[in-house]
Parts: sequence; structure tokens; C-alpha cells
Amino acid sequence: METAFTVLALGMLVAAAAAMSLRNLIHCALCLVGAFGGAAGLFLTLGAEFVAFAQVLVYVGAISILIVFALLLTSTRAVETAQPWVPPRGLGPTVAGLVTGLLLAAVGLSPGLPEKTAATSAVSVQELGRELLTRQAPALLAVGLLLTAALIGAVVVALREPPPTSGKEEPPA
Amino acid sequence: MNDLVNQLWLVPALPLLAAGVLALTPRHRRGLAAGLAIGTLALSLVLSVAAWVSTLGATGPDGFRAVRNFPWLTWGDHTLHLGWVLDPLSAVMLVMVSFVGLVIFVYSTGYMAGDENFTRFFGFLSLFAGAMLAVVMANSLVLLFAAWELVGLASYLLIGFWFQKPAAAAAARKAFLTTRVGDLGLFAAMLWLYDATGTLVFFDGGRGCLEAPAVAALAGQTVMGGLTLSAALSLLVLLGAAGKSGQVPLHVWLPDAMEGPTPVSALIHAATMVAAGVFLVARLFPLFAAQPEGASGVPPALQAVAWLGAVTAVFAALIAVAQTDLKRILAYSTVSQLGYMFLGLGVGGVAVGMFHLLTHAFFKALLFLGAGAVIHGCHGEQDIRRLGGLGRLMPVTFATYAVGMMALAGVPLLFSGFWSKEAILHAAHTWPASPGPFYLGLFGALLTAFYMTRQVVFVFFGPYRGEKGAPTQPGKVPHESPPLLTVPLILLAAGAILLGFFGTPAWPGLQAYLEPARVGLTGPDLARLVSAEALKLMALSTAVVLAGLALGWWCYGRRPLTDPTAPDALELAQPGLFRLLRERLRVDELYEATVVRWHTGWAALGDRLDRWVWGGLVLLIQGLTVGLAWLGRALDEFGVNDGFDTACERLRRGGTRLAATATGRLPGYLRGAMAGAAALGLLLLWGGCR
Amino acid sequence: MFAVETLNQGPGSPGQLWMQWVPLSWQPAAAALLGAATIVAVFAGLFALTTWLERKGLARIQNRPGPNRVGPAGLLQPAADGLKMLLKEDIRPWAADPWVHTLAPLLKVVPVFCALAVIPFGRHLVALHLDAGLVFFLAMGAITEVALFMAGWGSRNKYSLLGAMRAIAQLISYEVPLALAALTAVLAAGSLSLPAIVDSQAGWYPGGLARWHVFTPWGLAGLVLFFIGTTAKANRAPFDLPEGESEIIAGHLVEYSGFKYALFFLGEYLLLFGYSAVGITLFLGGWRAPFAWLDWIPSPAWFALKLLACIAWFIWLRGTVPRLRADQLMHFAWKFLLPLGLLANAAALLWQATAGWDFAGASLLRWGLAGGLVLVPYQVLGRMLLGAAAGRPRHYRFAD
Amino acid sequence: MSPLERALVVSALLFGIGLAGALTRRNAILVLAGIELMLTAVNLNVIAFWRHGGQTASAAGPAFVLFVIAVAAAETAVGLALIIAWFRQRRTVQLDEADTLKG
Repeated sequence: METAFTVLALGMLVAAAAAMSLRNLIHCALCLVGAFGGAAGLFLTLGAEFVAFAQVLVYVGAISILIVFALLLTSTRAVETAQPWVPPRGLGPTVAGLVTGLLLAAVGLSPGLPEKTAATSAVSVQELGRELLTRQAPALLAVGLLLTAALIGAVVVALREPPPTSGKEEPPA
Repeated sequence: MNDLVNQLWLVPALPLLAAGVLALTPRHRRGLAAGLAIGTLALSLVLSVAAWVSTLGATGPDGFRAVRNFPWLTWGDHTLHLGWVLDPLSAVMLVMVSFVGLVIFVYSTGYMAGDENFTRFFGFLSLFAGAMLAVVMANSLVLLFAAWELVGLASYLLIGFWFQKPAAAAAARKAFLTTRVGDLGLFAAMLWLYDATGTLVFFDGGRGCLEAPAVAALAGQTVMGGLTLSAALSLLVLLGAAGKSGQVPLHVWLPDAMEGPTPVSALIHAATMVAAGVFLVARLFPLFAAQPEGASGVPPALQAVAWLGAVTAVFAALIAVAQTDLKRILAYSTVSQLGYMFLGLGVGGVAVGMFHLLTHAFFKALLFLGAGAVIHGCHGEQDIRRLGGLGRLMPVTFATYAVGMMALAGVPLLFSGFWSKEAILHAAHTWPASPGPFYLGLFGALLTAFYMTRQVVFVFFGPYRGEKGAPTQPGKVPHESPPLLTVPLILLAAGAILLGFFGTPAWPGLQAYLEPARVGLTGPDLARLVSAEALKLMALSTAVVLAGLALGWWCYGRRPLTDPTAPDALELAQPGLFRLLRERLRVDELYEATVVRWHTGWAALGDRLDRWVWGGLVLLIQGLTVGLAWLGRALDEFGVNDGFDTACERLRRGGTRLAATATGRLPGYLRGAMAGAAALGLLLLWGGCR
Repeated sequence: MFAVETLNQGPGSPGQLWMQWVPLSWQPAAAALLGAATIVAVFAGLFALTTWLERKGLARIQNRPGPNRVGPAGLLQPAADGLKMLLKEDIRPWAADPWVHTLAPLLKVVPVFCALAVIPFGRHLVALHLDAGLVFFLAMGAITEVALFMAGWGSRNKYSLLGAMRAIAQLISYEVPLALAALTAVLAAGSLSLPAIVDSQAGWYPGGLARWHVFTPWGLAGLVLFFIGTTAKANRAPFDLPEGESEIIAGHLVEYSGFKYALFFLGEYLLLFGYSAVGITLFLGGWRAPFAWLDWIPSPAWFALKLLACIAWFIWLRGTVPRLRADQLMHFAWKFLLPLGLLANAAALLWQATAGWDFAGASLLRWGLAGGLVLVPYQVLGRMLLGAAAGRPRHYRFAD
Repeated sequence: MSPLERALVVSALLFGIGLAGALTRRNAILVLAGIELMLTAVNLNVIAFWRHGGQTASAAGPAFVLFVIAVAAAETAVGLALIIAWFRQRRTVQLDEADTLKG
């Protein structure tokens, strides 16, 4: 089990690093997909199947496509050529490094949890469903509402208005 | 009859009203001025005589006394009452003042005819008359003191009437200030009296301060030096009286007051004002005579009065001998006679003193008016050495003047001066305290007779020493005064003669009237006149007077005086003494040297103090404030402004730097946020929560 | 963790035989490999058969003989095509992005094979018994969209990019109605695992008819929706706009040739098999016999039979139905299928809620209610939507 | 290194990478991608604790992760919509050019 975990983890991290550092945006997006896939794999190794499949379904299926679409819609000549980092280049990574170091230190220093990794069966979907619909019912309703609102909001925001600059096109009849 | 008392306030009010109206009338209304003044005074005279008559029939130990009081001022729980009283003393004085005043008013209409300030003169005269009448009838020391001050003001205005003349202005100021010194004493007495007795009303149905219970209380308390409270009060009052009546220490202003017009001198410095001092002592006599129970002998206050009077009499008489100015001789004579009045009061009591006051009023007024006529006739010439031989030129003036001179000198039997002076000498003789005043009185009488004969001889006998060849120029020839002047002279001469008969020992009418308690009046009694002791005294005084006259005639009468510049006979005999006397015993110089210098010293000190100390202080404060202002400005300029400006500048610069961070660029914000989160995490992890 | 017992379920299945040779630690991997191999072999064979069937079917529909040159009645045509594909030069455009271009077909085929692992072909014939099998299947289906995009974008060709965009849009918008249709079966079965759903269809109606979901109002609606979704997901027939030969010549596959093109085709057909298989398991009782008395025939046979029936249906559909325009396609998905899907779910819930009615005519009443709940809106929406959409002149937002 | 710590280390690293990307990338969309990575790292963390924390019985962990995934999806949708709208206005996606809110 360890080998699977480490392989997947390494793959994911490499993909994520690539996603964040590649110059070509679409490559970044695709590496991102790889990272999400890796994460889904990790979820599987940690025994949360439903979460893994949800992860794949949502992240790989929807969000990455969304990101790719957005990249395509907004890709202009300038995007490819411009230097992809915000000056000062070193600041971002250093701050991130600081935070990661902090997290790692926290992990390292905090007292270990009792070793209870018994291979009990993963939570069945039934239990998850019951959990969602009983204890987490209000949260579920809220997320439902949120998703609807987000959907409508995104559509409205992204609706095409006549861009002030071109001005040639008439709005849809 | 007592309703008359209710109207009595009209007596002073009318002249004062006239004065008020005259103050407003324009200068050219001379007729109105004279008429108004004389009319109101005549009315007052009629009222006074009516009031005097009403007091005659009174019986009772103190004689007639009607009192009218009214509350004038209340503050807190104190009320101050004023009021007026009608009793023999005030009635006599009312009549005397108004009669003499009227005569002098008539005389001055003639005398001042040529003066353009005629109305103003009469306004002041009415003011003076009203004030004098108020003094006389006042029943409260406050009202008396107020009127007293008004009299002083009037005398200042009248002495300084010709204020263009610097000498007149200086004399007026001198008179005012000197009497002011005296008034201080009176004022202090008033306050002390009020404090002691709680009221300043003389007679208030038993509660007045001059009535028996209050006086006994005053006499009971002793003040420093063993003096009884009443004695102390009396001495203070005496100081006021001496100032007003020109007694020795404060007499310097009276001779100088001659600068004023002659009617003024006559009215104020002969008859009335100077008599006010004597009247004051007479009015407050119970205070002076107060004795603690059982104490015998003459009360110290009266002794002081007596001695003061005697000394002044002799002192003034000596100076009068050496004077060359016509009116100054009369002035010193007045001072001397006032000394006699005080002597009379001290030794003989109210009646004796008042009798001499009355007689003196008449013949001194007569002498002054006579002198006025002489000056008027000689066109303003006052130096007796340039006069002479006027007997022939002014027969009426000479006749009346001679009567006045004889009354003053005390020629026996016919003239009032003799009787009043004899009464004083009689009282002095029998005075238990000491024989001194009696002998001083005799020596004074001698001197009086001497300087009066000297004056008459200089003025009326011998050749006219005035302008040479004067008789040829009609304008310059001394002429007899018009009837307007001579008639008042005649009237006064009659008064000088007749008044004496009221006070003769045979029939002491006046004395009985003034002090019924002491002098029982049983009708004319020749026996007293011819009693051995009385006769002896009369003989002695007659001898003294005749000696004075003879001495005077011997010095000046034997050879007609022809040379105005010739030295005086006495001067030949005693040059040093004579020159001393002529310079008025250098009293003025004394004062000049002491009081004035001391005063100027204090003034200089005050000035220096003021200039350096207070001035310095003010400068210091000014400097301080200016310095503080500068400090404030500097502080503000550098401290606050700069500080504030630099603070604002730094703030602004900090602000811009901070603004620089707000670039609006999202990555920057994100990085900042994450750095903050890291720091927070760091803090949480290692901040002590492990 | 993969469940090991998948393969050795069958009675005396080969798994037990050779298991003892495999060291214990390797057994799970070996079992998994065996399962995968069988799936790949079976479905590759089915792919070949289907290509032949399709060409023959279409030809017959278009009244022409179809491939008959290669092998008896053209049976070897698939082998010929395969050989052709292998021999053709595998061209990669110069401007194409090497990584993305080559990875695209791989990413298209592999997920679908994984998806097939979850489907129960027989009584115990399921490669991967997952608790959330359906979700796994849908997830694997979602990955293919990424492959489409990579193909379209990788080949640096405007038309291929446009084709990819259209394909992705179509796939995503039909994902939702598909999921809703599947949801009706899940609501009835109460579980996401496919074998469990098949088990929920056990039992027979009094007449011996199998209790398949399709014989319930919501089941029928669900199946119709599911199959419409499947045709769209597999880019077939009315919805095969992305690689509509007449318009943009194979859409995003325009730059592919040779073996990569073959892989894409394989992926497409596998997707078709996968979705129809799931449709069968959800609504047509999976490997269950239709009638009680036919139960003796082995379960995989029933499953294969139903699968072939579905394939025939799609081929028939492809031959007869005209292609939809892109915007009609979109309107159809979002404004018609989505509401119907929701209503189907409502009908399923209603059906379950009223399960307790046992008075006379109860079943008729329940049928009426559930059926009406789905049919009436079907009529209303259909008339309102399609009529309106059709009537309006089309507005080209970008073209003019 | 217990499996839990291993998982936590991996999630921390993933988080770091996501953060680095978000902080450095100039393109807004990639910043969003970075954020998505961070969210996945969080999910990983939760599942790790759920798996090795001994509470595997309760389904709270996966439920929570599901919610996070849902919210992430919503957030990405809205975020990208905004970015597209912003792109239409300004014709650029470079974050550091969006400084109209400059102080």
C-alpha cells in the first residue's frame, strides 16, 4: 500500500509543481488535471472511494474543463509572451516556503496520534448518504442553494455585454 | 407758636434757593441778582426775628427749645436723623447773621457796582448766608458739619472772587486748606461721637447726644492719658473751631483772606463765619463742661479753650501793632477778639462768650465797611502810610469809624465793646483754674487800644500822604462814599452802641436769656452794677484802655505824619521786635519750613515711590506679559507649528509610503496576507502554546 | 483497496485453478490483471463485431449490401480496417503540441476500459465490486472530456479546436440528464453499486414477467432519458455533430490518422458499450432473464443479448435520424431533458411513497399518477420548446 | 514516519505548491488553479486525519470533503465568470494590471 501511496503522491506533487511553473498555460491546465487525478488516487489509497470518484467527477470533469475554457477565452497574444511571474519573482515562493515550512514543522512537532490505522472497511455510501441527509442536512441544503446561486451568478456575470471598446456589435435581439 | 418751628427750615432754604437761581442767571441781570439776594435774606430776617420773639416768653430751666427731627438716611438697621432746633442760642445767632448779612448785602450793592461779575458775587453771598443760617440752627452734628463745609466753600469762592489776581487765588486756597485741617478734627469728633452715643442729634427728647444721660455716659468713659471721652471729643471739636475761627495755630489764612472784596471780609471775616467756631463751642458747651461725677474744678476742655483764647488774643494783638495794611490790621484784630471770645467761653461760659461775639460782630463789621469806604474813596489804596487826613475828606466815614474804633478798644460806659470785654475780664478774674488768662486779657486790651489809635491816627489825622498834589486833580481826590455805603455804616454804629446796654452787669439781659439757669433775671439791679468788686474791675479795665489810647497818641499823634516812607515810631524804639512783628512773627515761614517742606518731602517720596516702585512693577509686569507673549509666540512658532508641521509632514510621508503598498495589485495583497498568516502560525506554534 | 474476490466468484472459474501458482503477495495484482485482460479482450472483440454490424446495418438501411468483399459477408472487414489503421502513417502535425497530441487517445481509451470494470456482466461476473460503482462509471466517463479537449487543442487546428469545444459542451450538458436518469434507478434500488441495483430488479411479476425497472412508469422514462443521454455521450446518430463528416470532417480528430484515430474510434464505441451496459443494468434487469421460465439460460448470455439489442437500436437510430444543430442540441438537453429527469425522479419517489397502497385498483392508480407526472410535462414541454425553438429564425452571435 | 504524518507532509507540500503558484503566477486563472490545489490539499488533510485518526466509522470526514469540493466548484465557476467579464472590460488577465483600486 505504501508504494502506491508514495508513487501517487510523488506524481501528484510533480504534476502540481509543473502546473504552477510551466510557461504554457494549457500545459499548466493539463498538469493540473494530472494533479487532481493524483489526489483522487490518494483518496482511494486512503479508503475514501466516494470522495475519490467525486473528486474526479468534479475536479477533473468540471473544474479543469472550466479552467481550460477560461484560458482559451482569455488567451491573447500578450498572455503567451508576457513573463508569467509577478515581480519580485522570489517573494511568492519564499512566502509559500515559509508557510509550508511552518506546516511541516507543526506536523513534525505535534504529538503523534494513536496508531489506529486498522483496515476497517471504508465508509459505505449508505452511511455517507445517511450522514449527509441527517446530521449534515442543513449544510447540504445550504450547499445546494450555494451551487444554484453560483451557477446563475456565473452565467449572469459572464453574459456578453457589448464591450465598451468595440461597440460595433448590437446586443442580441 | 411751635408751628413756626416747622417753617424754620425756610430761613436757610430761601438764600440757598436764591444762590441756585443766581447761579443760572446771566451776568447782565444785575438788578435781579441784587433784588433776589436781598429779598430772600430780608424774608429770612423777618422769620428769624419772629422765631426769636417766640422764644422770649419761655420759662423753664433751659429756656425755650423746640426741635424738629426727620430720618434722613437708613442703611442696614441704622438710621441717621437730621433736624433743626430753635432755642435762645440759635435764635440770637439767626437774627444777628441775617441782620448783619442784610446790611452788608445792601452795602455791597454799592461797593461792587463797578464789578462786571456782580450777579456771581451775590450768588456766592446768598450761598454763604444760607449755609451760615443752616449751621446756626442745625440740631444734628451731621447737618451742622455739612453746612460748616458749605460755609468753607463759600468763603473759598468769595475770597478768591477776583481769581485773576494770583494772590487772591492763593489766599482762597490757603484759607480752604487751613480750615480743612481744622475740619478734620471736627469730622473725627463726629465719627467718635456717633460711635460712642449712637446718634448725632443734639436734642431728641432725652436721647440726643448733648442731653444729660448721653453726656454723663461720655464723661464716664476715660480715654488714653486719663482724659474723659467727652474731654477728648471736646478737644477735637476745639481743633475744628480753631481752624474755622482762625485761632493761633491755624490763623494764618485769615489775614491773607483780605485779598477778597471788603464786604466779603466784613461779612465773613468779621461777623459770621469766624464766629461759627465760637458758636460751635457754645452749641457743644455741655460736652465741654461735662465732668465725671464728683470731679471738681474746671474741666480740662474748658481750660484748653480759655488758654487758647488768651494766647491767641495777645499773639494777634502784638502782630496787629506792626501792620501797615489797613485791612490786615483789622484782620489781626478780629483774630485777637476771637481769642477773647474763646477766653470768654472758657472762663465765663456760653453767655459771656456769645455776648462778646454779638457786640464784636457789629463793631467789627462797621470797621471793615468803614475801611471799605476809605479804600473805595481812595480808589483802592490800602496802605495806611499813603493815607492820612481823611477825617476832613470823609466826615461820616470818620465819625462811624471812630465809634467802631472806640467800641473795639473798649472805651467805657457808652460802647458795647467795653461791656462785653468787661464781662470776659470779670469772668477771667474769678476763674478758679489760674489767673494767667486774666492778665493776658488785660495786656491784650492794652494792645488793642494801642494799635487802633495807631491806625485811626495814620488814616484820619495828619496830612494826606497819597498822590502828591492829589487835591488838584479832581479824579484822584478821596471823596466821601455815596449814601448806599454810609447808611449801613450808620446803622452798624447805632448797633455797636446800643447792644452794650443789654449785657451790663446791672441788667444782664442777654446772659439771662442765653443761660437762664445760671443767671437769674430779676429786672434791672443797679446794685450789682455798683458792687465793690464790679466797680474795681471796671476801673481797672478803663485804666488799661486809656493807657493804650494815650500810648498810641503819644507814639503817632504828637507829630503829624508827613512822610509815607518814614519808619514807624515803634520801629525806631524797638527795630528788631518791630520788624519781627511786621513779618507776622514768621509763622508763615515756620509753616513753610516745617509743614510744607515735610509735605513736599512726602510728596517727592510718594512720587519717587510711584515712579520707581509702582512704575517699575508695572514695567516689570508689562515686560513679563510681553515676554510671555513672545515666549508663547516662539513656542507656537517653533514648538507647535514646526512640531506640528513636521509631524504632519512625517505623517504624510508615512502615508504615501503606506499608500505605495496599496498598489491594487492582487498578488501583492495575497503575498502579504500569506506572510501574515505564516507569522500568525509561527506565533501560535512557538508563541507558547506548545 | 480493490476487492480481491471479484474473479473467483464464478463456480470453478479459472481464477481458483491457477491461483495456487501465484505467490500470495502477488495474488491481488494477478487477479486484477486477469480481470482487466478478459474485459479488454471481450470488448475489443465486440468492437470489431460492432464495426462490421454497423456498416452492414447502415448499408441495409440505405439499401446497399455493405462490406462483403473481405471474408464471407464482409466479416473480416474489421480486421482489414484494423490492419489498414496499423499500416497507415501516424502523422503528427508540425505545429501540434507533441505531449498533448499523443496523450489524447490514450486518455480517451483507458478511462473507458476502467469504467467497464464496474459493470456486472453475469451473476458474479463483475470485475470491480464497488460500493459507489455508478459514480465510478460516471467519473471515468468525465475524464474522456479532457481527452477530447487535448485532442482538439493538441492538434493546433482551428477547426479541431472548435470541434473539441462543441464536443465538450455536448458531453457536459448531457452529463446532467444522464445522471438524473440513472438517479431514478438508484432511488428505487437504494444503492449506488450496480450489482445491488440488478439485485433490486429480482423477482417476478405475477404473470412471470421480471420485475425490471423498465416496467414502471418512472423506469420507462428513465430508460428513454438514459438512452438519449447515451447517444449524445457517445456522439452517435442525432448527436454526432462533433465529427459530423459532412460539416467539419471528424471534428477534433481531423489531425489524427493511423493508430491514434483507431484508438479514438475504439474509445467511442467502448463508451457506447459502457453506457448501454449501464442502461441495461439500471433499467433492463442487467443479466436477469425477462421471464421466469427462461431463467435457466446463464446470466452473461442474457446480458450479451440485451447489449447486442442496444447496439442494433443505436445503429438503426444512426441510419434513420437526421443530425441536430448545436443550439437545438443544447436547448434539448438543458430545457427538455433536465426537467424531465427531475420529474422522473419525482415519479420514482412518488412510486415508492405509494408502494404501500394495496386497495383495489391501487396499482392502476399509481401507474396513472406516476405516468401522468412524467407524460403530461413531456407533452407540454415538447410542444412549447421545440415548437418555439423551431419557429424562431436562428441568430448567429459570432458569425455575422 | 507514521502513514498519517506521511499524508500530512504530502498535503502540506501540495498546499505549499498551490500557494507558491497563487502568489507568483501573473495570470488570474492560474491563481485560481493554485487555490484549487490548496483546497485539494486541505481535502487530503481531512481525509488523512479521518483515515488515521481512528474515527473511520463516522462519515463526517468524507461529508466535509464533499462539501469542500462542492464549494470549490461553485467558487471556481464564479471566479472564472468574473475573470472572463473582467477580461472583456480590460482585455487582459494579468493580475498586476488590475490595479485600478490603487491607493
